[in-house]
Amino acid sequence: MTSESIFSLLGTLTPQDISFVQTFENPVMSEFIDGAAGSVLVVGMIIVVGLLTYYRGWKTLWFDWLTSVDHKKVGIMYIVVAFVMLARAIIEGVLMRYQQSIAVNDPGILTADHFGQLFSTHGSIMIFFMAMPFITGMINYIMPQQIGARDVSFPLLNAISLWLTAAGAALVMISLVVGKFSTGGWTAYPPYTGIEFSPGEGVDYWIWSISLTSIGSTLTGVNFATTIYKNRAPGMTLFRMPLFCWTSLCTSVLMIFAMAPLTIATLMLALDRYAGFHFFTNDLGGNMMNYANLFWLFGHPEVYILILPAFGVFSEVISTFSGKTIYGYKSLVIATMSIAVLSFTVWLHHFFTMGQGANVNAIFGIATMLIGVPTGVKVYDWLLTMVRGRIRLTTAMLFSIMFLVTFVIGGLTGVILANPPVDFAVHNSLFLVAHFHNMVIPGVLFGMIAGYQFWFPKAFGFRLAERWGKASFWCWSFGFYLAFMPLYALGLMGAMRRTVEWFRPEYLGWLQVSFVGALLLFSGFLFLCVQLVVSIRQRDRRRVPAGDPWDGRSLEWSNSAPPPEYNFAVIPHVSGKDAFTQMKQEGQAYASPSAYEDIAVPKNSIVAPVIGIAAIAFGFALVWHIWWLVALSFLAMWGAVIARSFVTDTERVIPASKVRADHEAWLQQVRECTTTSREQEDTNSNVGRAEVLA
Amino acid sequence: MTHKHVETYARDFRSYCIGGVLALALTALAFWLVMFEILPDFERLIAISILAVAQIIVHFRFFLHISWYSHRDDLQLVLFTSLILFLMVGGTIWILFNLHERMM
Amino acid sequence: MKREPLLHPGLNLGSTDEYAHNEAEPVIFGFWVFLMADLVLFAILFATYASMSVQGQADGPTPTDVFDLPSAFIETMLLLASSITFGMASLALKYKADGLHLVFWLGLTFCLGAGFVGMEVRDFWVMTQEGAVPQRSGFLSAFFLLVATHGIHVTAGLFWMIVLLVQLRVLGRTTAVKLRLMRLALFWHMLDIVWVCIFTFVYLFGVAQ
Amino acid sequence: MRRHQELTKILVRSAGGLLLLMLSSMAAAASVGFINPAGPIAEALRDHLIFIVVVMMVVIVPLFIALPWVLWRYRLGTKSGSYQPNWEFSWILEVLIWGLPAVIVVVLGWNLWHQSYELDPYKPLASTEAPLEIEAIALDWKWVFIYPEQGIVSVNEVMIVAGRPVSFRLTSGTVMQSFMIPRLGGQIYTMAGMVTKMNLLASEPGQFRGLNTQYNGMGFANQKFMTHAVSQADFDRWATNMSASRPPLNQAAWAQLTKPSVLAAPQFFGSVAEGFFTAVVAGFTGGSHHHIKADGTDL
Repeated sequence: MTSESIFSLLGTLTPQDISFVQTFENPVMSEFIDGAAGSVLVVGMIIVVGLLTYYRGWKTLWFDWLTSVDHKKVGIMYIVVAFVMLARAIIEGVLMRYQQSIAVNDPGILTADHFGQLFSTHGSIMIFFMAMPFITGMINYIMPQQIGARDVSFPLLNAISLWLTAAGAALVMISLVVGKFSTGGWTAYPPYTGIEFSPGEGVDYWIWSISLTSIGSTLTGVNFATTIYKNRAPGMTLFRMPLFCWTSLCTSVLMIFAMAPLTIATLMLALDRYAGFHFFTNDLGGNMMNYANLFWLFGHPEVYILILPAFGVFSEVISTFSGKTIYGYKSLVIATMSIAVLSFTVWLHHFFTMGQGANVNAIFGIATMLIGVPTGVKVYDWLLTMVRGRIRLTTAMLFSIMFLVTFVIGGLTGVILANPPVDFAVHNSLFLVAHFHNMVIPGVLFGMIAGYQFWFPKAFGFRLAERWGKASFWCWSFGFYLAFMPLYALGLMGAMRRTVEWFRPEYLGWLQVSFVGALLLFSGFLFLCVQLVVSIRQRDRRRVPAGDPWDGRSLEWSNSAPPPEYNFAVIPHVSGKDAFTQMKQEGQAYASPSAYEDIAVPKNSIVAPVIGIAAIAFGFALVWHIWWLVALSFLAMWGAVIARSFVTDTERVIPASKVRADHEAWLQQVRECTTTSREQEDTNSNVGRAEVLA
Repeated sequence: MTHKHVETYARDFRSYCIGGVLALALTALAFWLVMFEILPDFERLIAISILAVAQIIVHFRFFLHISWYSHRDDLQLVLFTSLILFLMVGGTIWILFNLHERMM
Repeated sequence: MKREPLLHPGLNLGSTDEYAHNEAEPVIFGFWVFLMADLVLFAILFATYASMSVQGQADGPTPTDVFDLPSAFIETMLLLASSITFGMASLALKYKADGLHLVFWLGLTFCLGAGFVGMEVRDFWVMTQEGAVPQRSGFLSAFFLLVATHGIHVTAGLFWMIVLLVQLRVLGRTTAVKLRLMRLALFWHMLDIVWVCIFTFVYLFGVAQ
Repeated sequence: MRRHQELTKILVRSAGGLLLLMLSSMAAAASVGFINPAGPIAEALRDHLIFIVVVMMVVIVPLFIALPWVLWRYRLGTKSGSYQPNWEFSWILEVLIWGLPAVIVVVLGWNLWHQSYELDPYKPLASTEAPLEIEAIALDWKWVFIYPEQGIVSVNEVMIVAGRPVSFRLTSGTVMQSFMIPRLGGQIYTMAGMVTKMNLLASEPGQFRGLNTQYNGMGFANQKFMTHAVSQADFDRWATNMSASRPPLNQAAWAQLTKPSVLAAPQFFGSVAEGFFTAVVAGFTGGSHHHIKADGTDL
């Protein structure tokens, strides 16, 4: 066989596409950085494989995690994906800030092409592979427990969604080593991303990784909405649900309706690139303005997909750490729903500058400002929740408070941008970059970190080290202000986003401050890692087996930490808001149930990993035009689904006697636990049994 | 089939028959209007649009059994979807035609 | 007579199979929600087509040039008929204990659906021969994507039907298979609704303008 | 006690740092960008921005005052704050927190509606003088300016008349780009086969940097041009001089320009075929696939 025929088996892939080969052939700084990043990935993988083999972890990994369909494990795996991707994207952010801070009348260390890839992967990862998996994981873990359910409505579908998202993330990671990523930004506007101007594999990587995760998210939305509508415990009416469940519901609805425009837009872009269609091309009747329209038809609701669950987390955290019921529950619910609906009416504000008439711009501008009303209401509801409470400044609470302060600044700049004329002056500038980081870092990331600090003891059975958490908090907060406030100023000074080199000396100081901020943000991330390691090492002292370390208010705190795989030995009956607080006050908490029943839990399944691995192959093969593999992996995916539909033995029954034994043993343990007052919350005397105030 | 089932069967059967007849009639009417150029142009477009909406309602009512008696969740979902579809389709068409007009 | 409470869209099994009837509620609701997401997908394709069919002709063929109304009429009739026969299949699923009725009506539905797909492929072929390929203009790109997406959905429905016919044989009329048939019914009727929009807003509008 | 200190620290540091940054950013930004306007459009944009910020303070300031107070008064272990764990509603507060933002949105919305019409970039500027017509074509990675009345072309430099409105008609010969001269006003996209419009005015003579703000590849950072606002007499002299001394923009020169490249210095052409701009636009809209490719070949 000649080498050519071998390579035709590999489509358009050649040895020169491997990043190390590129580094070797063209040893410049930019390529070294690219090669180093690839090496970190490859070496990291080798170390993980080595450790797994050394500690004989493969079996546990496969049987307890990868094939699991338990919503709690799926949720944790989502968050692991989010953390890994966060690590990469945050480093990319620091690198870009470094480049910009030295590149004033100087080329800096990165080539324009490399810089383009960096902002494209940074944006795509942060939105699709960090924020989305993080919120999905959080909802997965918490929501079913809060509504008193044993699992989501479709556990296997849940695992498949995870694997599709992970497959998308894997494709982005593969692009680090094999070939290049898109330089079209996370929005990938054509015609720049069309085949004429961006030949090669970059945009294809973007298209297929995004498509996979967008399908995964649609399915997730369907799953969550069904769970909340049909799987609530008796007595858990919609208006008794914790706010996190409400925001989860609204997010799911947005996922169901908003992902389709993205799927279609990427499909059309793919047809343009692969088959010569004319959806967004310059000529033959293509219309790139429709891409902007479709992308933001998805993109704006997407912002709320991300931020609403974080709003839910803040509601829970602020209420719990103020030791008080939420103020204006109905008001918050109505505000959440209004935001969800209004988010479908504002997408045009992302392209006020495209040239449409004043009436169109004005109507979308006003709709955008309208969202400010329910959002403002929420901020004040949270403030009023603290009023007449007893506030404890834990890490989760600190993140929530800093969110309130920072978010209103973002809200202010949001209202500024909602005005078409003013938007003309700052659109595409660093002002815009500062604005959306101002919304997404405090709004989404702080929320997710707060949720992580808050629910970690529930998921793993021990508390995180507050000291490191607070260190991390300070880094994130100061880092945020230092990194992004200068960008507001720069935007007003006419500095545009996605610029690899500057020609104005006035910018230099601001860019340097911003770089320092980026370093602080990175240390914030490092401190989170340190916190995790320290806490794991001290886990025996930090255990909270009784499961309620913060005097929690909703049902997830009523079971053990970590919870049994079926969540509730007996499905609770709910008779009001703050269900668990009510139980504790009425002395019903930790009471032995009168009867136990057999519990059926879904069996593990290899279908999800098979689909996930086939999806990676499918995406990779499409990127490199390896048609035989496209066909094969497509058949594998659908084959797995069809084969699965013939399996009848999908459930495992846990006998009532086993449930009784486990549950009674835990109850016994809880009854023996000493209770902890709120003042003692952060000491090792806290074993998860909260003192109940009369 | 028990007596009760006979009754429900008759009703379910009737539902599909009524739906089928209405759908066929509405389709035939729409094609007839266009193929034989009945009505002036603009009125014809309005007429076939109304026929399409009528037929969609027929399908929902008689084939999908969505009606005011449906489970509240299902009906809410259909109505909410209609709202979103209206916003998306209406908005897209409005924006793209406005842009087209201003750029030629 | 009081109405049976409807737990979900589509034909409810009601009193003929209480167990499956109650099992159906969350399962069918989930699928119904998914169908709504699918409808959004079609809506986006329609909106794109609406603008491109007018703005994206690029001096190429116009809708009047390429649409074959009699053929579209036959396709519509086939699909409508298949919806009615699927209704009969649903009735057989609910009321007839023997599998024969069910298999007969499903088989008939399959033939009608296959006929529809066959006609559509033929239409596409004719258009391609006339030079009206999707690469010719934005209008044709949008047309092919919209109509083919519907066609692919119908084809997927046909594959699904085959799988379910095999499952009826291998697994029997279990609750799981029943619920799948009920979901396929929803899918099938929903595609009919999409087709109503296609023949009206693509074919009839295109020719009537 | 430790909690109090921490709390004070958060508030003092964040507020102080924020203020410092905001103030100094305002000060430095005064030199460049639209915050230091050189024409009525940019001035209107800036005033509009300030108006919004001031109005928004009505909802923001109360939060900034109330939040530290609440954190202090209702801290764990305090004796002063009354603890009412079940307090969850008050009609007065409810009306306030819905009403106030609603009123603000009405005020801002009213303003937005009028400003959108007033500052529509397509709207010709009121002036006694007829606007100077300029046709701009975005290429990779340069800007081509055609002066149809004068029949001349400048690349990566644009000459306008101070005090006289300029009416730009814009298109792209390549990917989507966005045209902006920050100190004169807003921006507008340029797209192949389409024409967008923008009306600007420089009040005084001066030099203003212009740029593409929409990422379009390797040369994006370098795609800048200088705007020279000069007197009518200087402009006329310049135009006459150009048409006399510079080569014409012919097919070969155009082919050279459409190749993706970064220009070291501005270029000028003394003449151009009438309707050239329209021809470039039409090259993309027709169905004959007759447009000029990047390599200069005519397909």
